[in-house]
Amino acid sequence: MTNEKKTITNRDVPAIYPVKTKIQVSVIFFVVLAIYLTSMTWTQSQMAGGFTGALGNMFNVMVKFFPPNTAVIPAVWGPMVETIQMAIIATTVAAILTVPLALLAAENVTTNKPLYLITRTFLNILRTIPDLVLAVIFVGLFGIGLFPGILALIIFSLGILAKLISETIEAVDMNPMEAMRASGANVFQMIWYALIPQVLPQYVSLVLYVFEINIRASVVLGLVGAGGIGLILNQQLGFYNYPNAMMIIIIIFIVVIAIEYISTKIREALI
Amino acid sequence: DNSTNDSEETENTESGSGDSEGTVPDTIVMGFVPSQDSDTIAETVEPLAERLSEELGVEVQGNVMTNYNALVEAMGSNQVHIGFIPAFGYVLANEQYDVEVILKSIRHGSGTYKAQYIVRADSGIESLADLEGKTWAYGDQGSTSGYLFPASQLMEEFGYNTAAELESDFFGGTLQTGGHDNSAIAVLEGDADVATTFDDVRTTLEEEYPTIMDDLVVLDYTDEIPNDTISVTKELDDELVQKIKDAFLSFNEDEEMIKIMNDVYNWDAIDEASDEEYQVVKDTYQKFKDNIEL
Amino acid sequence: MIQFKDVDLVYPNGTVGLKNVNLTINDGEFVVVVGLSGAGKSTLIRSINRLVTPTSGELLVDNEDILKYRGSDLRKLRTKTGMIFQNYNLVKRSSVIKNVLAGRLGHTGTLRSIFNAYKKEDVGLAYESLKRVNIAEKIYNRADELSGGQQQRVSIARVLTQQPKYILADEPVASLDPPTSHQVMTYLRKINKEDNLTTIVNLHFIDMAMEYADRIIGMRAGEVVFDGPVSEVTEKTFEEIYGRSIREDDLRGGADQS
Amino acid sequence: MIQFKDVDLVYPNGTVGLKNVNLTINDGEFVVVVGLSGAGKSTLIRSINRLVTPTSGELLVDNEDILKYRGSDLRKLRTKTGMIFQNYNLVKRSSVIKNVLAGRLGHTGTLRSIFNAYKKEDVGLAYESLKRVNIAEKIYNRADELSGGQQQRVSIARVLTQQPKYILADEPVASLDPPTSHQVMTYLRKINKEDNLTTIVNLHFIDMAMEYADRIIGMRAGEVVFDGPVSEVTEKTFEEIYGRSIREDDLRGGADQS
Amino acid sequence: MEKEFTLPPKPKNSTFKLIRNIVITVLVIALYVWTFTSIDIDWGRAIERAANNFQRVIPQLFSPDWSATGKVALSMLETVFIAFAGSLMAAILAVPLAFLAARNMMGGVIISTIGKWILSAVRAFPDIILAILFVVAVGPNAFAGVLAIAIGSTGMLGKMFAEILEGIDMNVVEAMEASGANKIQILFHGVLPQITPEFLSYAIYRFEVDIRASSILGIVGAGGIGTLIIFASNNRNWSEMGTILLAIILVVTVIDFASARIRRKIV
Ligand SMILES: Nc1ncnc2c1ncn2[C@@H]1O[C@H](COP(=O)(O)OP(=O)(O)OP(=O)(O)O)[C@@H](O)[C@H]1O
Ligand SMILES: Nc1ncnc2c1ncn2[C@@H]1O[C@H](COP(=O)(O)OP(=O)(O)OP(=O)(O)O)[C@@H](O)[C@H]1O
Ligand SMILES: [Mg+2]
Ligand SMILES: [Mg+2]
Repeated sequence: MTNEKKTITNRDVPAIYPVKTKIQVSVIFFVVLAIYLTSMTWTQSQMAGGFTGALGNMFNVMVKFFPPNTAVIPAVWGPMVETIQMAIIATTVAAILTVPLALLAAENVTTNKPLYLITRTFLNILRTIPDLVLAVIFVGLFGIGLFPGILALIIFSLGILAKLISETIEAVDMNPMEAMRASGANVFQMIWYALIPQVLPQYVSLVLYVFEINIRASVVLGLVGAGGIGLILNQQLGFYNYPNAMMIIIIIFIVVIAIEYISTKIREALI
Repeated sequence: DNSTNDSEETENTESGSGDSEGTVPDTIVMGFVPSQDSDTIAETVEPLAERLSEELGVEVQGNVMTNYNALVEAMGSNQVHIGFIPAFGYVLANEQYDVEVILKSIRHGSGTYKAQYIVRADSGIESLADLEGKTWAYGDQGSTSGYLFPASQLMEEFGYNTAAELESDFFGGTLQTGGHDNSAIAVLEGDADVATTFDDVRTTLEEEYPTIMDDLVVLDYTDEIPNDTISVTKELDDELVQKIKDAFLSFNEDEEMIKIMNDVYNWDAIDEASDEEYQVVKDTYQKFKDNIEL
Repeated sequence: MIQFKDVDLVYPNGTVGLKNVNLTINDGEFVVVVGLSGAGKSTLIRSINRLVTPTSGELLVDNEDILKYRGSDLRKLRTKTGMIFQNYNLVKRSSVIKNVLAGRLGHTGTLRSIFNAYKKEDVGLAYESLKRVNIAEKIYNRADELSGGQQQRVSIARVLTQQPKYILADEPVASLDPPTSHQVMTYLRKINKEDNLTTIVNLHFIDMAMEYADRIIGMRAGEVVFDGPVSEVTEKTFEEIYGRSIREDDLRGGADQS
Repeated sequence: MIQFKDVDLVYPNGTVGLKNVNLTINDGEFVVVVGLSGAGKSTLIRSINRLVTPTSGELLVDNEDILKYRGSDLRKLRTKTGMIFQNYNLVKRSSVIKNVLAGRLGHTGTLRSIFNAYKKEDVGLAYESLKRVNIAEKIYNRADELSGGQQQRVSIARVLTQQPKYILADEPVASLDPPTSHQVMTYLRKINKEDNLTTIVNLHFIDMAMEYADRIIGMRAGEVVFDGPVSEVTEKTFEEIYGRSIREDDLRGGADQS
Repeated sequence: MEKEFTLPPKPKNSTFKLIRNIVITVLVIALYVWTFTSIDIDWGRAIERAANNFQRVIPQLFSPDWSATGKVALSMLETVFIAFAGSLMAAILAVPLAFLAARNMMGGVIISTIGKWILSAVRAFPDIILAILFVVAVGPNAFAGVLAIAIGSTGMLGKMFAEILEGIDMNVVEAMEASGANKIQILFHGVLPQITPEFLSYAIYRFEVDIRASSILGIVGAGGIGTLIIFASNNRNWSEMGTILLAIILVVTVIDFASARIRRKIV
C-alpha cells in the first residue's frame, strides 16, 4: 500500500466533481448572481441619498416609539380580542375545508390524475392571491366589518394549509395503508385508520402555524376596513402616537409568542 | 411631548452640510401621498418630475407612497425634499420636522374644500341636531374630512369636550369603515345613518350604484379645509426653494402642464400658501391629539 | 389451494418480476420462498393478494382466477388472505388494539369502522389473537412503544383477527435479531398447525428456512428454480438459488484491484 | 493496543451500559463482539473512540488513558480510530467521493476542507480506497443511489481513507442480506489482514462471527461473559451469551396461553 | 372464539394527564363558545349584501381592464426584482439565525430559545413600521422595499430553516465526529449538504410569497404592484383589480412551476 501511494500519478487522481456538475453549478451560480446584481442596481438606481446616516436616521425614528405607552393597554384589548376571534374562526373553517382539498391534492391518495391536477391547480391559484387583494374584494362584496376579514383569512390560510398538508400526506409511511389494503379495507377505512393517525400531529402543528400567520395578517386587513387590531395600529400611527403604536406592536408580539408557546406544548402532547 | 424634541431631532438629522444656507441635493426627491379625500388618485408623478427637472436643471425623482407617516419621516430625515401632502399630514410634518408649506392646490377654483354629511334621502334627518342617537360612519380617525373636521364641528355645536364623548354620548353608535366610499355605502345599505366624507364621494360610486345621487343627500357641509400642500424640508436651500416655487407657479401658464395636473391629480391650478392657512387644521388636530379614543 | 399457471409479471418499467411461474400450493402447507434480493419473492407473494397484478397467465385461488378481480371481489380476496410485512406496517401512533382491529376492516362496514363501533365479537377476537401471540398485556400501548419482535407479533395478531384462509409473510423476520426471529417463526408455525392456515413465507435465511418449512421454493431472477420438500434440499440447491457467480465474482474483483 | 481496566459506564438515566469490563485487544486482531440487543456492544465499541465516556476505570489506547482526552486530543484519537456504522451514515446527498474524502477531514485543515481543497494525495487515496472495495466506478454517484451493500462499501472506503490504526464496526451488516453481508465481512477481513488494522466488529449473527473472527467477546447486560478464540466457542457459550432463559421462557409463555 | 371474554381495563392515564386533558378540552370548548357568541357579525346581512353586490363587483373583476396591462406589467416586473433581491438577502440573513435557533446545533436550550425569540420578534414587527424605518434610512424607493422585504422574510425563513436543521440526520454528524473532524468541518461536510436543498426550496417558496407581499411596497413608494392594489381599491376600480390579480396569478404560477422544477433537480 505505502509504495502505491507514492506512485499515485495525476491520472489516478479524479476530480472531486465531474466536469458537468462543475459547469452546471457555475452557470446556476452566475445566473443567480447576475439577476441579483441586476435587481440591486435596478432598485438602487432610484436611491438618491446613499447610505450615509441611514442607521442614524433609523435610530432617530426608532426612539420616537419609546417608551411604549402602557396606558393604552385597556383600549387595545377589545380589538386584539376581535383579531383573535377572527383568526380562530378563520383558522377553524380553513382547517375543516383543508381536509378534503388536501386529500384530493395528494398524489398518493388521489390516484385519479385529472382530479388531482385540478385540485392542485385550484390550490395554486388560491395561493397566489395576496391577502390585501382578498380583503379588498371581500369588503367590496360583503361591506365592511369582520366578516369579509374572516373570509379573506379563510381563503388565504386555505391556500397555505392545503398545500402544506397535502405535502405532509405525500410524505407519510404508505406501508400501513398497504397492510390495510392487503386485509381488504376500502379507501375510506384506509384513510381513517392508516393516514389520519400519521398526519394528525403535523396537521395540528400546521393549523396552529396558520393561526399565528392569521393573527399577523389581520394587521394588513385593518388597512382596508376589514376589522381587527390593524385598524387601531394604523390610526395611532396616523395620529403620530408612536408610543401607543409601539404598545400595540408589543401586544401583538406577546400574543404571537403565547400562541407559539401553546402550539409547541400541544405538539409535544400529541407526538 | 414630541414638540420638545423637535429642535434636537432636526439638528441630529444628517443634512449633508452644516451650511446655514441649507442644502442643494444632487437629486431632488419628491414624495407624493395622494389624499383619500379626492375622487381620483394619482399613481404616478413621472410627468411632473420630468418637467420640474427641466425647469430646475437638477435631477428630480418622484415617488408615490401610500402612507403619509412614511412620507413625514422621510422628509424628517431629508430623504424626501418636496412633499405633496394632504393638510393633516402637513400639520404633522410641520410639527415634527418643521417642514414648510410653499404651495397649495386649487381645485374647482378654490384653495379649500369641504367635508359633507350625507344621509339617506328617506331618513327624515333634516339638521345636524337630528343626528343625535344615530349611527355615524367615518373612514378613519386620521382623515381630515372624514373625521376631524366634522367631529370638531359637532363638538363645538353640541358642547362636547372630547371626541370620545361625542361618539359615545351624542351618537348612538359609530362605524369605522376604512374609506370614504365604504362610509357612503354603509349609509346606503342602512348600516349607518350618516356618513362624513369629502365632497363629493358619491361621484366615485355612481358607476356601481347608479341611483346614489338620489338615494343619498347632503345634509350639511363643514368649514373650509385647506387643500393638499406642496411642502419642502427645512434644510433645503432658500434660493432653491424659491426656484421650485417659481417653477410650479409657472405651470399655471402652461396649458399642457395644467392638463397633466388636472388629469392626474384633479388640480386646476397651483397657488402660494403659507403656514397660517393651516392653522385651522392645526387647531383641530390639537383638539384631538391627546384624547383621541383608541 | 393456490395455483400459478404460466404466470408472468413485467413491471411497467420493463423489469421482469415473475417469469413463467407454475406452482400449486395445497391447503395447510407451510411454504418458504427463498432467493436473493430482487429474485421476485415479494412479487410472487404479492401477486396472490393482487397487490401487484401478473401480466399474463392464470392465478387460481380456491379455483377462481383472481387476475380478473376488481373492486369488491378484490376486497373479498384480500379479506381471506392475511399478510405480514418485514416492517410490520403498523400505524405507529395508534394503540395495539386499534392496530389489531384493523385486521377486521374488511369485514366491517365503513360507517361502523369510522366510529370505531366494532362488533363485540370482533373486539373479543382481537383480544384472543393478542393472547395467542402472548402480547395481550400491551393492548393499550402505542405500537411505537414496542420492540421490533413485539411489533411483529402484533402484526401476526392483526392477521389472525382477520381470520384469513391464507397467510402471506414477506420477510417477516428480516428486521429482527436471531432469537426474536426464531420466536416469530415459531408463532407462525404454531398458527399454521393449529388453524390449518396455508402459510407462505419469504425468507433470506437459509438455516431458518430449513428449520421451519414443509416445502421450499427457490427463486432466481423471477423464475422458480427449486421446488420441493426440505429433505430434498442440498448444499448445492442453495448455491443454485443464491447464484454462486455473484458472491465469488464480486469478491474476486475486489481482491484483484487492491 | 487497547486496554479496558475495570471500566464501568452508567448512562445519565441510570442504565448500566458497561459493568466492570476488563479486556486487552492486541494490534492486528480481528475481534467480534456478540450479544443480545441491549447487551452493551455498541457502548463498548463507542467507548474506544469516546463517542460515549465511561464513568469509571481506565481505558488505554496505545498506552494512554483516553478518558481524560478533550478537544484536539480527542480529535487525534478519533483520527486514528475509524468507525463503520450499521446504517452507513453517509451524507446521502453528497457524491461517493465526497463521502469518502470526509474520512480525511481529521487530517485536513479547516480552511482547506471548507473549500474542498483536499490535497492531491488525499483525493488519490480516496480513489484507491474506493478501488479496494471495488466500487470506484460509482465515484460521482450520489450516496443514496447505491444499494445497501454498496453504501457500506463506501463507508469502508471512507474509513480506509482515514488511514486509521483501529477499525470499529458497529453491526456493519445488520441491514444487509446474507450474501452481501458476507461480502462486506470479507472486505473487512481482507483489510484487517492486508493493512494489519486492529478491527473490532459487533455482530448479531453467530455463524458469521464464527466464520470471520480470530477472537470472540460475548457480552450480556454490560458484562463480558465470554472472551476467547473461536476454537473455544461451543454451543453452550452462545446459549450463555444469548441467555437461554429469554428464548425458552418467551416461547413457553406463548404456548401456554393459546 | 365464541367464548366469553373480558378486555383488561384501560390503563388509567395518570391523574395529571387526565386533568390536563379535561382542562384543555374545557378550555377549547369555552374558547369556541366565547368566540361565536361574542363576535359581532350579522351573518344574514352579510349574505344579503353579498347577493346584492355580486353583480357590482364580480363581473368587473372578471373583465380585466386591458388598457392597464402595460402599467401593471411594469409594476409586476419591478415587484419581481424587488422580491428577488429581498428574498435572497433574507435567505442569507436567516441562515445564522436558524443555526442559533435550532436545538441540535449550538447545544444549549438557552441559546436556541433566545434564537427563537429573536426570530419571533422579527416576525411580530409589522410591515408598516419596517417600511417607515427603511424609507427613513434610504429614501422612498425600490431599495427600501428590498430591505423591508428582506427583514420581513428573515423571521419566517429563519423559523423554517431552524426546523429543517432540527430534522437532519444526526448520525452523519456523529460519523464525522468519530473520524476526528472538527465542528466547522462537520458543519460544511455533514450538515450543509443535508440542508441545502430544503433551504433553497424554502427560499424559492419565500420568493413567491414575497411577490405577493405587496402592501409593503406601496408604503415605501417602490411603485410595485402594491401601490396599484391600493389605488385600485381606493378608486373602486374593479376591472383594474382584475388585471392586477391576473398578472399576479400568472407570474406566481410561472415562478411556482419553474421553482418546482428547480426543486426537483436539487433535492
Ligand atoms: N414497483 C416496481 N416497479 C418496478 N420494478 C419493481 C417494482 N417492484 C419490484 N421491482 C423489481 O422486480 C424485481 C423483483 O423484486 P422483488 O421485490 O419481488 O424481489 P425480492 O425477491 O422480494 O427482493 P428483496 O429480498 O430485496 O425483497 C426486482 O428487480 C425489483 O427491482
Ligand atoms: N444514550 C443512552 N442513554 C441511556 N441509555 C442508553 C443510551 N444508549 C444505550 N443505552 C442503554 O444501554 C444499554 C446498552 O446499549 P447498547 O446500545 O450498548 O446495546 P447493544 O448491545 O449495542 O444493543 P443493539 O444490539 O440493540 O445495538 C441498553 O440498555 C440501552 O438501552
Ligand atoms: Mg422483497
Ligand atoms: Mg448497538
